[in-house]
Amino acid sequence: MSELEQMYREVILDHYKSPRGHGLHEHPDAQAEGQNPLCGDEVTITVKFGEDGETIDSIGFDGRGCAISQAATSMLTELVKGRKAADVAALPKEELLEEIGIPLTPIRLKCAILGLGVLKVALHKAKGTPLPPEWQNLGDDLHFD
Amino acid sequence: MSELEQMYREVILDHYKSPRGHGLHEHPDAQAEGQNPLCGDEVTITVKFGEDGETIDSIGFDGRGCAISQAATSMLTELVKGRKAADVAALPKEELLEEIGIPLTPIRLKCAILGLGVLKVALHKAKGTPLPPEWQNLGDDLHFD
Amino acid sequence: MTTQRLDAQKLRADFAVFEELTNGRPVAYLDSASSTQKPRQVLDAMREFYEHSYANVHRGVYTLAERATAGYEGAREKVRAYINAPSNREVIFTRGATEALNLIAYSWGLENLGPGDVVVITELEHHANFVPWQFIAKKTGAQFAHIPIDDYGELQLDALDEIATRGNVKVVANNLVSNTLGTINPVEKLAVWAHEQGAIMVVDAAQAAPHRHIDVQALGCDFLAFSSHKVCGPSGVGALWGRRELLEEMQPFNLGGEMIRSVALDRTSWNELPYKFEAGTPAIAEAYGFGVALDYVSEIGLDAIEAHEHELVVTAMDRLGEIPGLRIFGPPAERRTGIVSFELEGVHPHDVAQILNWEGVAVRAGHHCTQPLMTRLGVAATTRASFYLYTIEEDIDRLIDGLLKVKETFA
Amino acid sequence: MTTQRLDAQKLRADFAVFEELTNGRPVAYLDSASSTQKPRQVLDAMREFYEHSYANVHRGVYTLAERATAGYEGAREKVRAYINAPSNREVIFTRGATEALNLIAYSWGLENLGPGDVVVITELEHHANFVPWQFIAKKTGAQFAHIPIDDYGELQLDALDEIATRGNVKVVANNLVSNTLGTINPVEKLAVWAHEQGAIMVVDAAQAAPHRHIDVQALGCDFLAFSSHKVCGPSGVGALWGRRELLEEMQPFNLGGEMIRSVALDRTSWNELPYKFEAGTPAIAEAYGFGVALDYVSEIGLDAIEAHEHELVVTAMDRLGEIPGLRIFGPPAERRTGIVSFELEGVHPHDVAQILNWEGVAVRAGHHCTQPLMTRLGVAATTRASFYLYTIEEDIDRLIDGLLKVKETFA
Ligand SMILES: Cc1ncc(COP(=O)(O)O)c(C=O)c1O
Ligand SMILES: Cc1ncc(COP(=O)(O)O)c(C=O)c1O
Repeated sequence: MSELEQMYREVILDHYKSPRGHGLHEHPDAQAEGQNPLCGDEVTITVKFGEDGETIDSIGFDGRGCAISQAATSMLTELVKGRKAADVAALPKEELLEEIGIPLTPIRLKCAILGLGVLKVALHKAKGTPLPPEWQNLGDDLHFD
Repeated sequence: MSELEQMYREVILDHYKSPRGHGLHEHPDAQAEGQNPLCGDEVTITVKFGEDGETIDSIGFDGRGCAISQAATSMLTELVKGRKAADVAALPKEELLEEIGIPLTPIRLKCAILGLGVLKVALHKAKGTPLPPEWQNLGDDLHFD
Repeated sequence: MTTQRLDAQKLRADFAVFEELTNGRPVAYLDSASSTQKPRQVLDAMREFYEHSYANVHRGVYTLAERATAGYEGAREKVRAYINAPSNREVIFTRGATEALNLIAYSWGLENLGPGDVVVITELEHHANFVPWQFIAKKTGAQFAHIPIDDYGELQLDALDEIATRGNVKVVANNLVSNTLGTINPVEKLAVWAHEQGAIMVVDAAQAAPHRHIDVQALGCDFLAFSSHKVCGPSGVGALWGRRELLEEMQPFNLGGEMIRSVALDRTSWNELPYKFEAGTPAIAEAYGFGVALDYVSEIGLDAIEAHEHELVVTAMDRLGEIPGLRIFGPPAERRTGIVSFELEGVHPHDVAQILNWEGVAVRAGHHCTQPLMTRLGVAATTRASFYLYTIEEDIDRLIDGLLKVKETFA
Repeated sequence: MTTQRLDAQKLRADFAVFEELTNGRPVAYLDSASSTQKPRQVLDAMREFYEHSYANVHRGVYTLAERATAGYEGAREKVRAYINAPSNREVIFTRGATEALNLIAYSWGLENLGPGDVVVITELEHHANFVPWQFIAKKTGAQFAHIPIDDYGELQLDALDEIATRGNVKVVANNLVSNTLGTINPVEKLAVWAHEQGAIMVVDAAQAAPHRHIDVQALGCDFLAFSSHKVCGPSGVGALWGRRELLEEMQPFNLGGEMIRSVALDRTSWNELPYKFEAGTPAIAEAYGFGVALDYVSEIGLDAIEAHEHELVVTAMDRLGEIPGLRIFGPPAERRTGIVSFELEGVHPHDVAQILNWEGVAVRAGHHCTQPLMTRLGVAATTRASFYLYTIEEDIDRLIDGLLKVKETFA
């Protein structure tokens, strides 16, 4: 087994098989969903804030898709819990990618950061935090009618 | 001066500078016009039939364009005078090209046979002679409204 | 029709991509349904063309322009012959199958469809033959109906009677071969039915033309589209064939240079076929290369290609079927081309493809631009292996070994 | 900005076409405004790409697909940089300038134009920026107005006030450089005026981008289109740049794979920019080659190219002006690029071009897809000589000698 496969197994599959933060809140303070049109990965995220209305007290997700997208979202929930909405809105994707640890090609990168994008959209909708253009279309429906 | 240039000068330019059959009939029995969209060459042809209503008694043309298109139409008028409409409708373009004599590339070929096409359209409209598909659009206006 | 066998191992020498070794092995390229590799013959010819016959087409009277025009128009004749079209005036160069299908949908559809009309597609269309019709149907108020498939991915033609009751069926659009399942569809039957309804029959042959003999007259269709890049030719070009009477009546799609007879401030008239539909500078050298590619596959022989792929797909389906937890979608090998889509229980296709890539095996994972079919199959995506004239049995061995590794990793 | 001089003689070594000799001489290729020749650098890179980085883009997770995607998206970034666009999401690959302009006319025009609106083009537009607008204006009931030119072929901007009284000006479309006259048009001014009217400014840069620095932000326009084949790149590809807010609001043009977010039988949603506008398999290797071509000309330097062409056009105009009976159309050399259109009294341009070809001189004869301009000039066609980075003074000598032969023949 190559080193890559080893890492894949240990890091990604652990989160994939036992996702942290799995399950959605019934009455969330913030919520969004998104998908990666390239592969059909889907992620929905719900957030509850603490008493200050700013700190992420609890975060849950549901989704389906490849191990990378689901594992990365699981890692994300660990990464952001206890942080302030504004900080998470500004969180560079590199921080998440470092957690994931394995090298990702541009195409699989989209899987990896899907959850992060969905979370940024949720915070933007609930708190008006800034949303960089690259996330703006997530979950939009650009219909022709 | 190359051989080609020599021929060009002698055959084409003679007809170009002193076109036979130049001028249109006022009350023609058959008439059509056409153009070559590639270069803007234009030819109008009018025909008067003899007493049998079939034989080309007199043929005139007017046009503007390159030496080849105008000279070839001039040659054409000599070629078809006294022939029957049905025969001219079936006249292979090779017969005209032989008259012209110089080798023509596909693009200039279109110039050379413009007059022939217009004549075939004129006969078709007046006499219902068959019109091969390659001539069918000559002079049509395919408008978008 | 000679059915000589094809020597894939020998043909591979034409494809430089197989010279590159990773861990001592060339890529096991199993994604030809998505796009094919290019033989030297095509690349050499295009290079030569670019170096000694290149200029803009149609317009120039000088030697380079004549050569370019002869090369470009020669390719048109090759396409005509390849699909046995009656006339090369009916052959239009487009960017590919997608643009060809859009051309029909816009130019024919916008003028001829309205409320009360029905556009019929199938549940296993590629988005290229689905979304344009869905869009134009909405724009014109026509209904959008689909022919459902059975559990083998085959069209349920008994649905046609009911569909005919919904209104005036004006368009029937179907792919001759499904890019996801490999299903060979009964286009001839559909064409007969379409014509009984007074409808046009549109055939998406993107996935068929590279692999089987195509005869537009035998199919009895009205339009047929395919792409160069799936038949060993360059990207950026493809062809639409249409029946002359229909093309003559249609409005052009793109507008600009070359498709014009005359332009004035107040009125414009169109050039003759096929130029009316080829606005602007076309993909000149690419059309030329497309023609060379058609020569290349024709010389190998489409019967030989079909037989070779059939052998491969039989082997692949047998061996895949032995892997526990692996489910193959679509019809039995006899009723499909060299395409196999499958799912591996508990592993997302993207993860399958990623791990296979580490083994040098290139397969495609995703919805293959057939989301309605995915919905019907109840999956978000599949893993797909597809074959062509350069595929060898060893590629399948490596696919199977790779899948066993995937299972091991996810165990 | 280094204005080093350009050594055309040296650069010619990059172009194989000049190795072919007829009667001891290479072609005097004076039709670069129609299409340019291709340097080895571009052809080599494309070959390498086809051999070792080719697969369909975006969709695959395997190595070849990654390389192909990186090459294709890398080219998008090169186009962005070349025209100084704010974001590469605003860069859409098309077949060429013509398709880019059609995309705007259809996608923006069909939705945003109606009776009472005015579409403004100019009397010296190429058909590609004329006919689509004429067509869409008719379809939507909008008025179609044109800015007239003066006897030098320069836009008469004092006509704008009157045009503004005709209705709501919604579109102003103009080429930055005229392909027939070489006129450099005041696009910045038109953009300001267009925006005052609440209109969008569409720039056809097909004839400008290969020869001058382009900065979409400095031009202040909303859309800009150009073609690869006129800038040393392959045929079959080009680019549209558009302002993000506009592109976001627009409907797609072609529909099919890759431009889709999700498809269901009853509804479909679009992918994000730029993919929303790139339906189907794009011209993958050609886009890559386009990027390499932009590198090639950028490395030579657009200032050097502009200076070189200016020298040539000054020489050409001086020498042509000495031929009796020869009339040059358009502005003085200072206000044009390396393009000269002329007529030779009593000789049709096709005959001029034919005889020049016998001397190995390649010029273009015709209406250059600018029939309204021909009408304005009172001619059916002109002869046009146009220059590029590989044009040398000797080419002009040969043009002049050839024209003297033409005169002699027709004397
Ligand atoms: C069945 C089918 N139709 C249409 C297409 C679209 O072809 P292209 O992307 O070359 O336009 C494809 C290929 O992706 C296909 O497989
Ligand atoms: C000014 C101008 N606009 C548009 C075009 C059309 O470009 P293409 O034919 O590459 O689409 C051309 C070239 O022919 C041109 O010169």
